[in-house]
Amino acid sequence: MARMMYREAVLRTIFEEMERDENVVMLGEDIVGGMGTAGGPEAIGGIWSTSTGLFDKFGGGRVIDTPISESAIIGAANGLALSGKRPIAELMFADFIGVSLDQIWNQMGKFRYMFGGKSKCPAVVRMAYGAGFNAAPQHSQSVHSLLTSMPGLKVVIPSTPADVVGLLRTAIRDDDPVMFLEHKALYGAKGEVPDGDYTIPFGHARLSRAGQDVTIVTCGLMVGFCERVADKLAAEGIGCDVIDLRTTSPLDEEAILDSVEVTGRLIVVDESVPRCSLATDIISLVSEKAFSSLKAPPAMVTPPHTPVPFARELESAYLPSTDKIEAAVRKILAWR
Amino acid sequence: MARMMYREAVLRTIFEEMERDENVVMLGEDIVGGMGTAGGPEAIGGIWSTSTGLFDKFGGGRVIDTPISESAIIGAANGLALSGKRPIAELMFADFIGVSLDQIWNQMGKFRYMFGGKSKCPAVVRMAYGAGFNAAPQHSQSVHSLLTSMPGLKVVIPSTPADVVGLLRTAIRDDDPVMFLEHKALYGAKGEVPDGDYTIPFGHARLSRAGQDVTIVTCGLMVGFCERVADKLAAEGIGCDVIDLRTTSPLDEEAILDSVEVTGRLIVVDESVPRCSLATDIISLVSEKAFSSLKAPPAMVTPPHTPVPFARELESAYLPSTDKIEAAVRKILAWR
Amino acid sequence: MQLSRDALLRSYRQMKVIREFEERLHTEIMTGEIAGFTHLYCGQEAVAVGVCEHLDNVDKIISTHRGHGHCIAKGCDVPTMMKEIWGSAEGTCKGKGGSMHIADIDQGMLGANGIVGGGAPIAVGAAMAAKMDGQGKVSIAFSGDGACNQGTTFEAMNMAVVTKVPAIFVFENNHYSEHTGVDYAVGTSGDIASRAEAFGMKVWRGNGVDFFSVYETMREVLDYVRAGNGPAAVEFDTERFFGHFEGDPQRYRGEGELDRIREQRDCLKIFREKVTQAKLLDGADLDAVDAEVMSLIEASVEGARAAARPTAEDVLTDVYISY
Amino acid sequence: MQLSRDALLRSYRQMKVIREFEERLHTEIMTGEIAGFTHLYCGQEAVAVGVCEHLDNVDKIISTHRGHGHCIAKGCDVPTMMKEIWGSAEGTCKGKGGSMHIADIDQGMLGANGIVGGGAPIAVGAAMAAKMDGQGKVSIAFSGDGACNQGTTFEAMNMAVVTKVPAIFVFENNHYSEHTGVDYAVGTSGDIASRAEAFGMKVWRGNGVDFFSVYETMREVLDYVRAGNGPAAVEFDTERFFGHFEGDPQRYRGEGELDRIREQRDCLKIFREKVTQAKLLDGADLDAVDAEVMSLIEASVEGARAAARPTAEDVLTDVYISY
Ligand SMILES: Cc1ncc(C[n+]2csc(CCOP(=O)(O)OP(=O)(O)O)c2C)c(N)n1
Ligand SMILES: Cc1ncc(C[n+]2csc(CCOP(=O)(O)OP(=O)(O)O)c2C)c(N)n1
Ligand SMILES: [Mg+2]
Ligand SMILES: [Mg+2]
Repeated sequence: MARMMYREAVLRTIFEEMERDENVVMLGEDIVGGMGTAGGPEAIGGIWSTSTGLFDKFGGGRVIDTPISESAIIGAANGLALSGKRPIAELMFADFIGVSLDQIWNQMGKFRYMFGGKSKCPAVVRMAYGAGFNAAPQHSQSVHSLLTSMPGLKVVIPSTPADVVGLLRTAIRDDDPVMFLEHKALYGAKGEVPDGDYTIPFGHARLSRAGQDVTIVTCGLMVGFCERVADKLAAEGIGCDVIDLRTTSPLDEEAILDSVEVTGRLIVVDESVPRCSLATDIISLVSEKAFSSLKAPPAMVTPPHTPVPFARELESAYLPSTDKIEAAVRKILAWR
Repeated sequence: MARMMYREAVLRTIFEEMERDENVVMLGEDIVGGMGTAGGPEAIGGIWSTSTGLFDKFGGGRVIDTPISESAIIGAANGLALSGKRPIAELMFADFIGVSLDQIWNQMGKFRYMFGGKSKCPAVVRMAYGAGFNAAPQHSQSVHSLLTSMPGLKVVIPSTPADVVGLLRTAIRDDDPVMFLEHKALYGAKGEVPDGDYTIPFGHARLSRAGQDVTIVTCGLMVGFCERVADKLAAEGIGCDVIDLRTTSPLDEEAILDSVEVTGRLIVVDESVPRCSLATDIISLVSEKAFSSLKAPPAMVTPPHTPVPFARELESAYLPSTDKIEAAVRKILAWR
Repeated sequence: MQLSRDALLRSYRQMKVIREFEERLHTEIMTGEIAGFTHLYCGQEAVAVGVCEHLDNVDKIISTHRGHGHCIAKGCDVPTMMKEIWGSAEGTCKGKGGSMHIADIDQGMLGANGIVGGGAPIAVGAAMAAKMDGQGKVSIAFSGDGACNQGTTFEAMNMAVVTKVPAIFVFENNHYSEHTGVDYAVGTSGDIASRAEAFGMKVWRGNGVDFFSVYETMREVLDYVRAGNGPAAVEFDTERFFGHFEGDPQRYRGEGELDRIREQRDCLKIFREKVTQAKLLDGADLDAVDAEVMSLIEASVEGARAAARPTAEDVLTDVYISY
Repeated sequence: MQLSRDALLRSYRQMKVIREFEERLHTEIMTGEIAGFTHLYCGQEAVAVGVCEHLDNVDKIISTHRGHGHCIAKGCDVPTMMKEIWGSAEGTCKGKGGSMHIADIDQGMLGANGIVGGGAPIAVGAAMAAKMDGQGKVSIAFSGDGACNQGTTFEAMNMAVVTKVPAIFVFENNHYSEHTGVDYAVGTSGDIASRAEAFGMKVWRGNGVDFFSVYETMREVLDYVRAGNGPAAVEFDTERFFGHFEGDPQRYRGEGELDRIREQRDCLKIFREKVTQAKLLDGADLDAVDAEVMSLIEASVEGARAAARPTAEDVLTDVYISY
């Protein structure tokens, strides 16, 4: 076990996988930093410090700094993947799926199917998502609902450094395209990371708190929020299952349904906007498949259906908070 | 009343609105057809025949044929709208939101909010959506779940020629950006269209069949499928409410909840893929807000979570069908 | 450099296979048996074959919505392609992709592509892979005169120049994107090559209805790119004999244009004339190829008609699905 | 053409306002009072002002993530901008947009924009509107040397050429996109103008740290574009005095680079030298402007600190929301 930050877990895993498999290659904007400047390559690593040192170690052939051309970045990842490489493309902000969506949605996600299963596309697209930095409407979004809605993509959202390691390793070794969402506000979070060739299979949620009264399904930054609420309520004798989905595609339906069978109460806590979202997805799943277990209407705690506002007061009012989560738990317990 | 095809309803409404308001302008690929050729402008109208004759009538200043550059098309619509015009941009296929999403999602949909309400963006983006033509994975998608999930966009899906007229007129006159989804398989459908300045407000669903036993919520091409099932079952004494949403954003929550209060049973029939979708959105809404009314688990009839396959057998197995809808109704009635 | 007799025969045969494949599809589509949107490559055969005759399996190409010619030229199996177009479970993509999505990764054919401009960025990635492997492989993006206006194509050209990878952008200028003329849609009065050149690449131009022009131009291009000089672009002036898609009334064509191009700009005729006049091959050689090709196509169609159809269960395979 | 004394004073003042606005933000940001990502325009003032001094409200501009300079030059209210950056409910965007999204449609300022390359297509639309109105209005997209590689920028240039609209693409080459050098990222060894030219536009180049170079260049450009000749592009060579965003350690800079550019490439110094040497204005005139500007900035900051904060309910306004 080693203690490290979430961002270090990203960097170390990429480093180890690049050492292990020479087909692993990385590309993105400023991931080297300093190309074509007096300071030279690595003058500044990636802006999230998740690629520092990779260029020096593996060279420009495998650590490719690109112009600002997100469609070409993801497109190039596609071409690399179809040519037997294992590209890790970085979108500096998840919001930039806007300028590259075709290569994600209509190419990457569809190759295997539309080519009749005769090709694989082992590409990882890493992206920094989420609010909390007052980065305003175009740099703060949570895009996992969008990406989960697209067939052919796997969607991974680690909430701890250990999960970064285990899930990113699985992502890099997976033969399907994987969207790997790293929350900006978690990069500095610290935690223990298992040693060795640690991997976490996709589709296996993590029960981060156990209780009998309410099932809270969540992912990413929101996991910590839910844990705090669960811990507080536990002291009062209210037990919450907190399910950290880890991957939203594939989805661990069993973990969710099993928990709701016991608790009869479901709250989904998620940072993406509510309409046609992960929250509705989980509520719909449970309503369909665990209807008889439900003792109260399922509920969600999400931002409102608006862009992410800039000002501190607005952004914090926008985001789910421990207060709102706690209120939702109390409300669902008080139902009828 | 006049009888006309869905495509004629599109063309006629654009024509009338362009006549009525000189700020209305249209742009898109091949909407004139023949630019720079021996045949000359209008040699071929738009490929869906929804813009034929507009260039001759209104000239190249207001009917702008563009290169194949979808981002620039939507971007230009944005610039026109911010400059006081009322652009109608055409994406030849809805799937091309992939190459233009940023201008839809991060620009158009966010201006009003991120500029603090001090701007408006009266742009309409028309697009041909849906399967049924064996147009394969990149030319057959239903994108309304995606678009509905994006704050700031209004999403409109007419199912009849009359609704095309009423909703498109409202869309063109609306000061917010409107995504206007026309189903390819409906272009040839005929129906009566009210005369005069006929408009339909957004957020008002249409009850196309009334019954007491099951609520079927649907939109677009699927409306006709559901009506056929409802008619068949009515003969057996099974009554279905068929709710044609018309607009998915805004959503007529009241119409849905009122119906479910009576029937206690909900089926969503939709052509978009199921994860984080319109179907989960409606099921989640009803589960949260009409929990006590529900007599059986809500259900959905959608395609599987895969790309749209090409071959005839595959595409028809993929799509919701009257058989599958009927089976879902019988199943929900037989529950418990 | 003089092409061998074998090479000449092979090249002619490839062009002829494409031609007859397309002519036959044109007829078959009218019967309604074939589903979907089909874009025929007929008229442009010299480009696909003149390019791909220089390549082997480790070189990659990526194509467009008008992909049959590139697929055949790059070695996709013709009867299996026909099955795909017929939507058979035995087709190249098991009936899931159809005409616009035929791919054969083992042959280095990274797919036809329904998104105009979708291919060029992917080709850059394949070129990055080729550069990593360091064996002189190349990657080629075929794009049309319409696709050259798509942002993705521009981004790809700049990125190829910046990363100095062995990517080749082959622009097939057939003068139309759907129903719009190239002079209208390409702001440089239809000149694609000089715009590509301004991205910092060496460019070539060739006659895209003359196999020998394409072939010799591509020899230079490939020598240059395989030698590690970075990317290049080529514009070939060519002709499409049919409509944009099957069903297109083609009212944008000039008076007599279709007759004229069939008469004067038919790459097969031009090839036949050149090789027979130069006495490299005689008419009988070519006639024999023609006959063999006709029976290949006939057999392919028969095979496609008889081939297994996909079933409902096949919808759910070849993709991860959750619910 | 000689600028009037008033025009000179106004231009100097505009540049000075931008400069002091940014210098002050740089200090304030370090205290932690201002939230979010802020990109300072300091060093590039001659471009924004040299361009916008030619425009009036009916002309449109669209900006980038580095937008304060363009906003001020185009007439946005400075105290209100400061409030926006402070996240106040009284700010230009009611605190919803912040630094990267300041807009004032009435002033023809279509917004700063957080998406690199997001602006150019929008400017083409505004230019289409200008053309429809037929009054010689123009629309200007400011883009950086990084943004010039984005597909959207290329598409916009081609579309402007094709539709022959009065769009002007102003490229501010400050040599860096974030931490990457322009020579690396722009495949034409950093030459942006010639690539734009190859799209079929007339192009100009100017010295982006000399107000007079910018102003005179833009006079020509605007004469050309307002006369209905279609779009144009201009590249200005300029300097950014601070990091990419606040907090950037700038290790990519050369030894002494920051000192050198402050010393030799400061548009305010250059302006002062030129006008005093030419005896168009004297030092005291400029000092008076400086003093007035300092108090404007001081008052703006005080106003921003004291201004009303937004409340939770404000999250739900200015957008249609369903649930
Ligand atoms: C992104 C996108 N936009 C539009 C289309 C519709 N479309 C298909 S082919 C085509 C014209 C392409 O012209 P060109 O690149 O010259 O190729 P050609 O058809 O001449 O082979 C268009 C507009 C598409 N498939 N994808
Ligand atoms: C689509 C997109 N990609 C990347 C970014 C992140 N980013 C913000 S500014 C910037 C560099 C822009 O460089 P340039 O265009 O030269 O403008 P400058 O910062 O020099 O003013 C980058 C990469 C972004 N905001 N949007
Ligand atoms: Mg063409
Ligand atoms: Mg720059």
